[in-house]
Amino acid sequence: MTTAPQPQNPAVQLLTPEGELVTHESYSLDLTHAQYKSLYREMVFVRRLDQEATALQRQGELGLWASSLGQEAAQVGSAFALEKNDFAFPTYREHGVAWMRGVDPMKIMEVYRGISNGGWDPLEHRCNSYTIVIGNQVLNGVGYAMGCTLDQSEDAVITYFGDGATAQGDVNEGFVFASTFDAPVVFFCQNNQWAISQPSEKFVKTPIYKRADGFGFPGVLVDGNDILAVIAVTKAALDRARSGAGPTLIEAFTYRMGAHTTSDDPTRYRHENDLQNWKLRDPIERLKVMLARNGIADRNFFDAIDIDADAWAHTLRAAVRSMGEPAPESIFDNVYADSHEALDAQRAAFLDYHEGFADSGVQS
Amino acid sequence: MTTAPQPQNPAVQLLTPEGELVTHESYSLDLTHAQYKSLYREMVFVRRLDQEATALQRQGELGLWASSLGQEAAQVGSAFALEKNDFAFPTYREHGVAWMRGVDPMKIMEVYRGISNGGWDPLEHRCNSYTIVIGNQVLNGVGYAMGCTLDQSEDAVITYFGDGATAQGDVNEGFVFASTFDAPVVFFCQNNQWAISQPSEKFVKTPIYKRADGFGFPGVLVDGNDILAVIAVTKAALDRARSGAGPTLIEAFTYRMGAHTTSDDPTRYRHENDLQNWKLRDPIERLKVMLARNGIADRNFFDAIDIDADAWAHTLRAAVRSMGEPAPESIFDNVYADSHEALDAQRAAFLDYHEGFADSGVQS
Amino acid sequence: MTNDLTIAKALNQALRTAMEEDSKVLLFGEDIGKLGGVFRVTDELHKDFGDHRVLDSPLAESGIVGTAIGLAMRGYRPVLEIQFDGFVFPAFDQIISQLAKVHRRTNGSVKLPITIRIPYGGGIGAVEHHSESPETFFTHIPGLRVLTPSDPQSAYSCLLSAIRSNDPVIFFEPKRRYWDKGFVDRTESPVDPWRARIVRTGSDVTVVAYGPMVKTALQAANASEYSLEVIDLQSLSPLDDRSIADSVERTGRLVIVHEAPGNLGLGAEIAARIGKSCFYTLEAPIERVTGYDIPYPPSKLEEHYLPDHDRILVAVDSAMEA
Amino acid sequence: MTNDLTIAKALNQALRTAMEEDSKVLLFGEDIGKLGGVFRVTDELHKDFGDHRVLDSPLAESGIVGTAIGLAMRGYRPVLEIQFDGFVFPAFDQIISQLAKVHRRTNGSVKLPITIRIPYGGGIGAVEHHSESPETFFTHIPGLRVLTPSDPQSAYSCLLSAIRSNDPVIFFEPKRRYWDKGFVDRTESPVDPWRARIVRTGSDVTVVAYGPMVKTALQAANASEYSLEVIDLQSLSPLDDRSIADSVERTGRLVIVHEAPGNLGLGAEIAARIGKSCFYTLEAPIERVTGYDIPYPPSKLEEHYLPDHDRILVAVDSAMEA
Ligand SMILES: Cc1ncc(C[n+]2csc(CCOP(=O)(O)OP(=O)(O)O)c2C)c(N)n1
Ligand SMILES: Cc1ncc(C[n+]2csc(CCOP(=O)(O)OP(=O)(O)O)c2C)c(N)n1
Ligand SMILES: [Mg+2]
Ligand SMILES: [Mg+2]
Repeated sequence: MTTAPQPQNPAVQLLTPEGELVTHESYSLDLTHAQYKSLYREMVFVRRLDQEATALQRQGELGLWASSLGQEAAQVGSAFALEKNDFAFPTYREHGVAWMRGVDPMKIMEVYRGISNGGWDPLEHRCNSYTIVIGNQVLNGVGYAMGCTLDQSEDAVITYFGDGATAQGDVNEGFVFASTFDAPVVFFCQNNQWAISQPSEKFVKTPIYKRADGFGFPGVLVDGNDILAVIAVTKAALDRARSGAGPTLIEAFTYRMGAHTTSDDPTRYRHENDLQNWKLRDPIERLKVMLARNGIADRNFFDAIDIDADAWAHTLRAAVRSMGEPAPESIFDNVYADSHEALDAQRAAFLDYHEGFADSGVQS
Repeated sequence: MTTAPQPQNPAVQLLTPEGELVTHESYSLDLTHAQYKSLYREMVFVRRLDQEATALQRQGELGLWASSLGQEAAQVGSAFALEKNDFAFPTYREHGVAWMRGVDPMKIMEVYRGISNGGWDPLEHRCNSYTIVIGNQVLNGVGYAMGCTLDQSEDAVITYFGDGATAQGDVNEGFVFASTFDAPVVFFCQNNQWAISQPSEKFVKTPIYKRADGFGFPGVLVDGNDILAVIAVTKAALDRARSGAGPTLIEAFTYRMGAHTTSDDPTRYRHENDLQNWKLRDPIERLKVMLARNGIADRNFFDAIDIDADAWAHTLRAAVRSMGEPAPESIFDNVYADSHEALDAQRAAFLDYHEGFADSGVQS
Repeated sequence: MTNDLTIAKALNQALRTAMEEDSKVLLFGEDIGKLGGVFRVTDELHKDFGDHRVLDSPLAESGIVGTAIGLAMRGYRPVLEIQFDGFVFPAFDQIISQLAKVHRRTNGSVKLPITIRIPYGGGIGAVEHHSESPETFFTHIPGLRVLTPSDPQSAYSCLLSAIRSNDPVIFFEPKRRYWDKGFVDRTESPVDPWRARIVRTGSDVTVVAYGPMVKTALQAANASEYSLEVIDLQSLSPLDDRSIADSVERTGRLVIVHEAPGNLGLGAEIAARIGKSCFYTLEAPIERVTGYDIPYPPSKLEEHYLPDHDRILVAVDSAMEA
Repeated sequence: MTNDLTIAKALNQALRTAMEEDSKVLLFGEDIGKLGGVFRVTDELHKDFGDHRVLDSPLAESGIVGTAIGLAMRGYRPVLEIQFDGFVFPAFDQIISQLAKVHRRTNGSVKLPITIRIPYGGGIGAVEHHSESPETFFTHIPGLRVLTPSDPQSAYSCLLSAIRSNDPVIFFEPKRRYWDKGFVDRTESPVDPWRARIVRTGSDVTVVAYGPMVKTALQAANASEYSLEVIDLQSLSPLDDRSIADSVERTGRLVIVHEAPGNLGLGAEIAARIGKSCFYTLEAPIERVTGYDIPYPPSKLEEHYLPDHDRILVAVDSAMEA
């Protein structure tokens, strides 16, 4: 096992791990104090959401949870850069993105509780359902972006995937289609160093962002734990997309601080040391130091947010615990959009069958 | 429609279209006169094979033919670079490769006549069956190469594909697996400018050989109509592979001078002009001029080869025309390697059924 | 308005009609533009509707289906062409994991009105992977609909219905019948694509076929000494087994015909359903006349693989003699 | 030598045995090395056999199967792990176009002794794509064999046979039974994986099941007022219908159970074959107890989708009352 790898080429950075603001030759970001503060708040809430969900899973309230711990800056920052009408295509781990798109966290909980496979309405939030089959959403996102072009709209798309996913055919086909059609899409790869038990350097022999070049569009490496750099780089890529210049691949270098999911046992494959190194690069801590150092926020502000988050988490927990369950026969709903006699008949037989048990008092 | 595109970056060249030998800073080739002459001969025969097959298809003797016209240098040259124990994974168009691997052309004819789906024994010739599903053979070739590494042998692999194929997931996954395992494989892409009706510049926004970089291995552009450069570049890549340094992507810039296949009608999508331009870059003519200019071969030599090729083609034609047909019940052969009662029963029923018709005198 | 059209032309007309009636309909696939597709089913459409309605795709089937899903999310109705039956498999993952499941996953919010046209079946003397009958793979997937026409009229009506459907439809075109001609009524829809139709009435044996085998079944019916009722399924999913059962209630005998391998071919499902629903009226075991359980053979041998009218007649005789 | 092992451990032992007896056997898949696979079926094997025998693969299933084909051409016997049932589909093209066809295409020159292990089926409360029963897709493909064990003994014997087979084998592991324990005889092979086996004798109704449903069928048999004969298929392809028919000749009644959707599920093929071969002895319509024709539901609802012993009992009653 190795020590935490560093990006080989300098990643775009506007905020150092020590919380210092630095300048970059190509990227800059001008936010109001209110915006800085709100970014901090969003990240704290996203982390709290993650903690709460992890706890709920342990208590048996969720079937599974995929933690976003450590990736808050990459997720909140990239989603912050989106316009309202842009469309996001997340994986199963982008809770920070769903949050920023206004998805009710209860809807995310539904998915991991096993009540729904989708939760929210993707069209309402302009945020696709979580996609579990690695890489699928990349092509779906590119197609949506091609539609934006056909519509001559200024909408753009961001599609997320992990370092492991870069091996999948679909992701690379996504690059080809986007390049061919100059689709307004930003490929946002969170290189969190792990694909379950596989360290990314094992399968990725060259920095991921360099993949873009050979497909005919630019790639950028960004410090994924620096929310300001993430925003700046993503905004620039979205602008480029909107202008008709085509896709950009962003590699956000970050770290999966938790297990792959609550089913995973990372002690089998990684050293505790790695994690410790990365704790020093914590994305939330970094922004907090910057806010404090520059007098943008003080202890009261931070404390108040913690209290808010606690209260909110408390409500969430209670709500999850008392979540209702859909009716059994709802399994037949929405399989088809148009009417479907055969399935209606199956539903009717299903209801009859359960009716029968109810009548006879037999437990089904 | 555009005029014939040129490779944007200078391609490796050792022999100009005008038949002049030139030097290259990184690549050189030292062949005997006998070898030069034999290369010429091979190319002439491969072209004759192609012509003959095209004619046979028109006469209804073959079901289909995919012409290799214009790609002789890329195919013969790259295959010439192989050691006996290396393994080639062709597409459906690499007649020059099959030829160089010692495959009996009658076996190729079997495939396009519809008598067999494979023809020859891949293990005997160390040349895989033609692969029709675009991209599949790239992964198969990479796997074979991984096996060479596991065996600690010095064998290497070459796997062929077209410019169109670079869009397929399998091809890109092949890059990933080869890079991960430092597989001794050469990716040999014949950019013949067309994928059926699609000009390659439409889907390939950046030269193909540049794709390699982002997967962590080198890419080289070679003048695919210059057999000497093709040999030099391929040999270097194979040596590199053998040494354990991993894969190389070679883009051989060439031109599909014929139709996609005999079923295709290129007048629907390309100008006659393009073709004329490329005729000036004919790979065989080029070597011929070199041989003549340098006094390596004279008219007698060229004429003798033409006569040989004519005679050979004549035999081939006759042989194809009198090719036998496999027994109907052979359709059940080799579906499984181990015994399979259920299929044996189907074969028996099939034979009974036809027996029945034979008895009753009914034509089946 | 009626016309004497080939199946290929009827399909072309259906595409044109669909594109005229809904500007969101667009065509996407390999070589469908200038070339008009390898079977010319999209002939002239690129010229008439332009680059924004008829898009040549890169050579990647997962990419075609995967991006079409995104296009549909954006409000388009993509009609895709897969060049040959054997080339749909790279897209299988997008079809089963996304295309078939998105509407259910999103509780009905996202509709994917995508039609995937696939020329299928053998009999044209082609090389490997160009003669497959992969309908089982799609018929078994909940969330998809599967249609296949057998003549120009059903081609026209079925394709229009497929495109108008709000569900994803896998549309299998019987490629060896592309050049068969017939009348097409385009003013109304005389054919309900979702129902099996009796294309010849008879009283002794019900013969169920679909796609390219309908013509073969009709040939058998013409040649048989018995009175055969021939049913053209049209829709493979949902399967209109009630129409089959109605017929079998009358004839008492059933022969099912398809090109795909028998093992878990569509005939299995039909036999299972009718075996149950007509248990008390069936007078003979249900016969299946299908491809063998082998990879599609090289073309010189394909006639030995493909069901022909002789094999149907033998099955009919078995059913009558049982 | 017998042992009380879980199915997961029996599989692990079979892998170890196969690797010990043939140095060409190697394991390839996602997270199968240090992690030992997400279900720990390859636990300890990386440690004991090293990097050259147990290879972690990049995250790409087409790549896994596609490169395994090349490895097999080079003389290896790859045993692949697909992490979950729902993730085999990216590899579908390599499986159907190459894996299943190469031996036939090369006239027997190239053998592909590849085993693809796939944990399958529901009942473990998982998220989407982790509970699929995709056996139809593979059983319909000529050139493949398909095995699925139901208990530790059949797990051990079937997996060893799969690896020793010279044909490609799709090996479905009933994931929700991974932790069931039982005796395993490893000195000889007391089970012939290619034959269906009667796991409980009975005289009233034959119940056919496989994989995870065998246990459910046995539960039903214990609870039923009738005498049920329970058959465990083990091999889905080839299908040992003769053993089923023998049983049905005695019982006159058949109930088939599987998790996959009913429409073109394996039950269709079994019903079609037995409906024909036992036409004159069947005393009741053949019943199928299967998943519904819907995408696998979210886990909180999966109990309503999965066949349970009550549903089997109801089907048995129908068969008895017919
Ligand atoms: C096609 C497919 N194969 C396998 C899996 C199982 N799986 C789920 S997540 C994962 C690792 C993904 O790694 P990465 O892309 O880096 O994303 P991360 O989990 O780190 O966010 C794997 C192998 C899957 N979901 N889909
Ligand atoms: C998966 C798949 N899709 C489609 C086809 C149909 N097809 C055969 S050749 C071809 C074009 C291939 O172009 P390219 O890769 O450039 O090779 P070339 O024919 O020029 O040698 C297409 C689309 C196929 N064989 N396989
Ligand atoms: Mg990762
Ligand atoms: Mg080409």
